[in-house]
Amino acid sequence: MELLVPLGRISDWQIADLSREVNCSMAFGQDNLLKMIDIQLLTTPLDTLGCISFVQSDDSGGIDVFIGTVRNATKGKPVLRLEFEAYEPMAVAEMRKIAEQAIQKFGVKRIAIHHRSGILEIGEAAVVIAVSAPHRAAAFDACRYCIDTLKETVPIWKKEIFEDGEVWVAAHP
Amino acid sequence: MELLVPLGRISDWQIADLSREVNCSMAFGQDNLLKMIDIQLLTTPLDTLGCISFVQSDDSGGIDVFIGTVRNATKGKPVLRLEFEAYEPMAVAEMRKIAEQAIQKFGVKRIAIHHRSGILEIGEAAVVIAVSAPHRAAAFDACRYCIDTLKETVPIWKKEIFEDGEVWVAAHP
Amino acid sequence: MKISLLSFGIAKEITGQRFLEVEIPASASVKALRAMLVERFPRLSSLSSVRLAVNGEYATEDLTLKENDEVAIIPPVSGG
Amino acid sequence: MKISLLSFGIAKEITGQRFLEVEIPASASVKALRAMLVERFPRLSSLSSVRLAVNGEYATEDLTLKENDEVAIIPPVSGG
Repeated sequence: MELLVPLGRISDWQIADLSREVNCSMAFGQDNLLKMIDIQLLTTPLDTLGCISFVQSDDSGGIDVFIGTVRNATKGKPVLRLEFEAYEPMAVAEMRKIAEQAIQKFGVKRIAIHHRSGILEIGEAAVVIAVSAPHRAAAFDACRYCIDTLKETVPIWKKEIFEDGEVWVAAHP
Repeated sequence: MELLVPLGRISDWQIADLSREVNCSMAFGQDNLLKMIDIQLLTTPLDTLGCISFVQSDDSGGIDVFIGTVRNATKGKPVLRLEFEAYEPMAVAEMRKIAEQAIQKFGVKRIAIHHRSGILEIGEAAVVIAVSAPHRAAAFDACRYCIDTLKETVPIWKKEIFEDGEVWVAAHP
Repeated sequence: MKISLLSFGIAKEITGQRFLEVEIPASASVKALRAMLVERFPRLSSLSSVRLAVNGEYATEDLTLKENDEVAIIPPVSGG
Repeated sequence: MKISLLSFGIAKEITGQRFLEVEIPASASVKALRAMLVERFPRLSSLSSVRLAVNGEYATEDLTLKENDEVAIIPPVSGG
């Protein structure tokens, strides 16, 4: 088994600049092939109304929107700000998968998922998910599915900055 | 039993102008006593971002927003526009009750419920409900509770205007 | 005694008026008023439901009405 | 053979670099790479979970790696 490969083989670490590769898809924008889905990973403040406008359609009767905002405390300890890091191309691809699954599972019309990266202040929106559907139950279910799944599968990491240190959220048991 | 009261006693119908009484509370605005709740019944387009801003607070981590929009068809039949009629003071009072119940049941922080009255075109928002909570599950549950209950108890009536007539929604079995 | 009667939506089309002043027997119950209304406006029976609100609150059938009460005929609501 | 290794969040702090080029045996599996990584960076074992993604997709343990694959160390995600 390769498990026994000598450690020396993996010791030849080199540093390289990957910023080119991982930053190229910071903003995918509207998908031309699939007008039902708008996925964006942005370093600028999220446009909630833009997400709502994207999903609104005359054959939809209900829109559900989830906005995840930066809270001022975690377990009673004051948080100064958050920092989000993303594996950008994979994060965008995983968000797109979630939107496609939601459309298939719940029969919803359109979905916008916008996520921030970089430094966020208290109260700012980290994520906006908007879903439109002919009837409201599907919109609620799909929106909840999107945020629940996003928090499990999308490669984005949140560091909480406290007065006395920093913690990567959920990293340790 | 009063059931047997002669019909003649109820025949003395008179017409009066009640517009003063029923229109005085068209816009209640922010409640000074209870800063957690904002209920409004409006003849002007609803301000979704205003609802979101009202509920946002630095100790909330999640906001759920439901927007009910006017669909262009009902059971395949094209709808030209909608007309909403409300028993205004009672509608506002019932929406406030729903918000108070939601705060009590789900421990959410703030709730805004804005409802339109009058004539609405296709695509316009008839209702916006925004709910903030420390965690997202409560925000989703409370928002859904609000719209589900609103549709059962709040004295507002919707008339669908078709090419060939008008129908009060849900009036008949 | 005199009460105010408000009609909304389809109920307004059935009674013909949003607002009416009505003379009913003193101490009539909501149930009694409902019976009178249905007899006077038989088309109310065709609705999926008719609730009555007194002074802005949904009323139970056994509530006793008072002079100048504002009673609203609430056909099936359809807001949202 | 050579692969690219990306580290994010707490994993970047453990490996010391966001990007590394790594020489591993030809046809090594994801499982084998994981074992090598844990041995080289024991603190990875302290994390709640470590998933490996190959070329932008979560990989199963039995996947065979190829020359120039981009492997990402995915510690517990915390977006949203």
